[in-house]
Amino acid sequence: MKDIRYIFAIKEAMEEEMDRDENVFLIGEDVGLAGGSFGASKGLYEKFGPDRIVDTPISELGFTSLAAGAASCGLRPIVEIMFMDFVTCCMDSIVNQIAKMRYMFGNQYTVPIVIRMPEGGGLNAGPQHSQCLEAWFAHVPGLKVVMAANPYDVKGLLKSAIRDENPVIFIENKTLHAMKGSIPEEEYLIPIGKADVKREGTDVTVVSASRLVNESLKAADLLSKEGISVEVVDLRTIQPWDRETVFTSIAKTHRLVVAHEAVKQFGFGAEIAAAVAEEILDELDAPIMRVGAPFVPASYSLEKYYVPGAEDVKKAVLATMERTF
Amino acid sequence: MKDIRYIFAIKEAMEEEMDRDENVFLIGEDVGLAGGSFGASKGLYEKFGPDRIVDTPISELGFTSLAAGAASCGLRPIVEIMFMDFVTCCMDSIVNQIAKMRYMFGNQYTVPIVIRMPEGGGLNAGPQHSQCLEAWFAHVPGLKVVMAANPYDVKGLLKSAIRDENPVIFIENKTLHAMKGSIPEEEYLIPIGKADVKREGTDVTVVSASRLVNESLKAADLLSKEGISVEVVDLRTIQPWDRETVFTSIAKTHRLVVAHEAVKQFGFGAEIAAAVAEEILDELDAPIMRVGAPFVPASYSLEKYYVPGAEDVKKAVLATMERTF
Amino acid sequence: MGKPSKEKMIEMYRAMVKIRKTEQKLMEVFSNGEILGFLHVSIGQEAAPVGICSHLTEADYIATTHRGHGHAIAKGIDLKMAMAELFGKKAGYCLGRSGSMHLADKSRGIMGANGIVGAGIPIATGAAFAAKYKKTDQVAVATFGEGATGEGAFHEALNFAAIKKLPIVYLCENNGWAEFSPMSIHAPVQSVTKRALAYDIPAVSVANDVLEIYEEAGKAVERARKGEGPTLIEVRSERWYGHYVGDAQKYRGKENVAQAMAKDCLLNFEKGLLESKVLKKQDIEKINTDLDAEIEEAVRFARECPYPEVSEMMEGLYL
Amino acid sequence: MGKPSKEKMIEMYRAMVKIRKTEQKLMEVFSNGEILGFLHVSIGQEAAPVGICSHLTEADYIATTHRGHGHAIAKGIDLKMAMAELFGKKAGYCLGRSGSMHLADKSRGIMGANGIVGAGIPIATGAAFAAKYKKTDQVAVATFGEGATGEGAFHEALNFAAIKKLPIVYLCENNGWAEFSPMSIHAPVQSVTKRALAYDIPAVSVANDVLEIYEEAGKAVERARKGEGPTLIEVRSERWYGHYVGDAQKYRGKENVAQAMAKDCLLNFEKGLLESKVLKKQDIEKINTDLDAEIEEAVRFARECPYPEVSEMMEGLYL
Ligand SMILES: Cc1ncc(C[n+]2csc(CCOP(=O)(O)OP(=O)(O)O)c2C)c(N)n1
Ligand SMILES: Cc1ncc(C[n+]2csc(CCOP(=O)(O)OP(=O)(O)O)c2C)c(N)n1
Ligand SMILES: [Mg+2]
Ligand SMILES: [Mg+2]
Repeated sequence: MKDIRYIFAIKEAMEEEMDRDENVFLIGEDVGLAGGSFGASKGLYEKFGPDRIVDTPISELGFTSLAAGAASCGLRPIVEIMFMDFVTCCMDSIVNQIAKMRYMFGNQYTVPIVIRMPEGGGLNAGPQHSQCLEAWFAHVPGLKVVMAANPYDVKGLLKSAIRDENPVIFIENKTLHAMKGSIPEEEYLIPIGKADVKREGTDVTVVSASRLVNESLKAADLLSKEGISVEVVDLRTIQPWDRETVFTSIAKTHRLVVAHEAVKQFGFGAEIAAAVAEEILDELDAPIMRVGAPFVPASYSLEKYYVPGAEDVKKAVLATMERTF
Repeated sequence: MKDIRYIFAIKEAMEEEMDRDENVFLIGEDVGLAGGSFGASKGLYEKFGPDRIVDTPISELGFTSLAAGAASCGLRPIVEIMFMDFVTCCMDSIVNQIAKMRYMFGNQYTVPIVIRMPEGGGLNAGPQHSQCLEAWFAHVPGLKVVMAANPYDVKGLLKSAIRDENPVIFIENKTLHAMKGSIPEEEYLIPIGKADVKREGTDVTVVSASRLVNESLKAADLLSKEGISVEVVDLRTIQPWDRETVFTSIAKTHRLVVAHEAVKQFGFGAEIAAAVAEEILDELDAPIMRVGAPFVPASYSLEKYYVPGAEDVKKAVLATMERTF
Repeated sequence: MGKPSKEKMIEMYRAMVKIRKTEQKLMEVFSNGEILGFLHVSIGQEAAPVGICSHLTEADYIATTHRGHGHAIAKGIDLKMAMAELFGKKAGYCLGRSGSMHLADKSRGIMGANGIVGAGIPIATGAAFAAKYKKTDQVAVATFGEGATGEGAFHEALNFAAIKKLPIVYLCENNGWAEFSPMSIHAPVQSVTKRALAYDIPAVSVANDVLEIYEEAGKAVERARKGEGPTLIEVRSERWYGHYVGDAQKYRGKENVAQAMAKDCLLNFEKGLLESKVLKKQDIEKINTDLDAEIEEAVRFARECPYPEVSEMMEGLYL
Repeated sequence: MGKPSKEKMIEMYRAMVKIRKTEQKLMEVFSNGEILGFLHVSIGQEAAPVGICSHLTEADYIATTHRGHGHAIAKGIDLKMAMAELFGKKAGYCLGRSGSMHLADKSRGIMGANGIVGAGIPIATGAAFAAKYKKTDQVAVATFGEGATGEGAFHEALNFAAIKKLPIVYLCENNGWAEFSPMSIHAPVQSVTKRALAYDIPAVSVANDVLEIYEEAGKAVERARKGEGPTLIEVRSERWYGHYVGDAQKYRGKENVAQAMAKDCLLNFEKGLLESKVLKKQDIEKINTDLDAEIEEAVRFARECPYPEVSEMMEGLYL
């Protein structure tokens, strides 16, 4: 085992996959010479050169669709969108092209492409640099949507995403980039589509992803002192999400909180809650509480009050404990 | 009263508002000389001329952001996006600019802009011309999202949208364009943010919007013959949606189906279901069933099996009647 | 490069007739309601796809548009499978899922028509990127109309291709109309070649003449293969019919249509071939009747094939 | 148009010093942690905003970028309220919600900095559209860097403005760098003026010299006011510091930075003013100390103001 930061785990995943398969390449703004705006590709340009670590003009639509074309001709692009907010510049590419190319062309083409992007707050970067938009992609048939909560997960999931034959929206979180964690020296993969029970518990299930997993774990610690046993399920993949693990957990705890950093309304928590209310409602002993950001744009100077955290999860869990029906 | 088609009701709404306020103008591809791809602006170019009925190059991002700039300088643009699928070309404009301009600039600017777009199937136009993406916009703070189910509603809602000081995503439905309905001769407005109980009933509440409202009404007819009394609530506005009307109805029927044409997973039905499961779960006597399109791109030759309809609503209602818990 | 060989010219003529006749047939069956959705024909514009595809191998790539039957045929698409797709049948290229706006044939480098204006341009650019990456000598072609040059996708793709000197030819068929509006609504310039100046991409404008197009396309494809980078070719094409079948072109003067039809690239080519004795009247008749038979056979096949099962609609989303 | 009057020149000098000194102060307080988020300074580039804004009235519009303090100051933004915004305080222009990347002052036509590269270009074009629509004689200015010209937004906006002959000036400050990469990564052309050829928009490239910029901007603004349409001006600006404060510019040679600093538009202007006796040493000192005081006062104000209440975060989303 070794200690490694999240951002470096991303780099390792890309590097190993590029070593393994010469068709894998990285493309994006300042990913090359500069090593990436957040440093995810530091050193890769020196190792793989400009043909495989491709700096682009500022043109998210252009280079994402270019990657789509390259993918359908046998390459395996990793696209870096600098901030998730900028993905608004290439939604046609992702939604009308990449997501549909395989199905729409009668399975002739496969489009093995990973589109990486960091979401969320943490930099006080304000309304146009802090959004969490994973729910959009989860609503689009053809895309897989992956979110990693720690260095171990990000490496194993990213390697799987690069090997996946389908397009994967791979969502990082800016506050996690500096997070340290322990990973094996040897190669490992984490399967896409499988949730991970990050902490076992018996009273309430908290379903979450990305940074909020860690916040939920903190909340679980706090709550354990109050005698409440929280099970924390990390979805890891939002689309397709792992119903079995989630439902099994709820069948045990009979209480559910869903927590994410995105705006609460119409976030991915809604789908989890709705699926539960549709398929296993009778398992519930209390209302399903959701945690998410308030319904306003991300704030610059009040960011720490805007972004949901452990306290919010704790409150939601307590609410499910109180409000039995 | 007079009989009028949905598409013509749209035209009347625009015309009346343009008569009333010289700052209102229409902009989009082929809205002028050609009268709009679906004919919504037929005759308006002749009446108002090229300064107020503005044909654009094929450049959704360019003209939508242009409208944003014009709106913040005192005009009131109506933007036509020819098919909702093409809104993927201007998401930055809508999400990072228009939705946030007011809040982000400390309430200095108001951005009274209506962005009209028809969604859904009905033309067998295939995967890139049939999508329903309203859930995306409902997830973005700062936008209102309106969907109209018939000629009466579309006129009254569109007029309100044009007068609204906030940006409104105004979603039409292609199959409704030819629908006939009765509207008053005199002017009327329908408030944004208010749901409409389209049919009263006591056994099950069906919450819906746009075309699926009409399908739900058909289903209610069918079900009444089987002795099941369905209340059909037309949301009319998806964001902000009318919790009061929805919750009141559920408090009466204790059963809920949510129906939309969009892909079921992560659609707006998820939010309604989740809010109910969060706030009034104890009112429910049965699981919440959702109706939506299957999780694949829209089909060309199997469109009629892809797009949800009255039969699907009926099945969902029956499921809530069977599965009491 | 120069003029094509006699055999090549006959092949080209055959391809142009095939496009013309196929689309005439499509208009017919569309009116029957046998084809659904939108149908955009390219009758009058056959010269451009044939002019360019005559220089391409099956390994080369082409990304086309909503008005893409011509390119697909010129690039060698199987007519039966294409027809089946248009009829929405399971035997179609896209399993009947997508129809006219999405014809694609991976085995022949046909990367797909596209329902989104301009969207194919960066995708084809990606194919060129892949060819360069893999150091093959493949070339990619992006086709599009003059209207598409208003989209940011056009700009972003050409910028990138020029910077990287990618092996691609940008083929703009400027038919003067984008849907229901003339070019003056869409661009402040008269010729699309002006757009290329922003990227230092060499550009040329040619008439709706298959031999002229063949010549310029030859140079452009050669430049691309040699690694000298992209070229933009504007073909001054002529759209005879409406934007889609069913569009009565009320916005367009009768003379404008008549002028377009007068510049019949197929008839002109045929005349030239007769004059230069490359073909005789009988050869032409034979080609025409053979094609009629082939097209009839494709329609028969498409008609008789089954629709996909509803259960099949749910298959194949992910690999 | 020609040279500005003596008074105008003094005003321009004052504005340039104000931008320089304000941003120097910002760098300082940013290092203290008093300003959060990203801070992009334009030190070395003061000539362009001052050169153009000298021709604008409060009624004219300007949309700026992430590197937009200079334009806001040149357009007359209130320094206290701007500083309060940068400090994230309730008294700021955006109620402390948005910070440096979103400075806006409606009362002075400052339509907002923008965190999305290129996004301000069509928005400013919309302001020009509104001016034309309302038949006022207002002019709009869009500022952006050379990197932004890679975005489709640039292309779509210029295309539209050219077609409609909108009253707008496109001011590109080409500082040679977009984030951490040189222009060769971003464009196949050396000068942004080439981009304008695609739209038949007149374009000119000027050095980082406020008087030269003043002259060309004057012509462009006049053209716009007269209804003759858009102009593109490329200023060959120089970025002294990193992309944002904290960027050590490791990717950039020391000589490149030294060269940039040598082309100090402020110092050069100052020298010229001294030589031509428009200003004396004492005048300059006075201007500098006055501005120091004004800036200190703004910082003091910003420091002392309260943050917004958390409850206020939920207010004002809709009107
Ligand atoms: C992004 C997008 N915007 C608008 C449309 C609707 N549309 C389909 S074809 C077309 C006109 C295209 O004109 P041009 O590029 O000249 O091609 P042509 O039809 O003349 O072959 C338009 C506007 C679309 N399909 N996609
Ligand atoms: C759509 C989008 N893509 C990328 C970025 C990240 N980004 C911020 S500034 C910048 C470089 C801009 O370069 P240029 O336009 O030359 O302006 P300069 O910073 O030199 O003033 C980039 C890539 C962004 N903010 N928005
Ligand atoms: Mg055209
Ligand atoms: Mg720059």
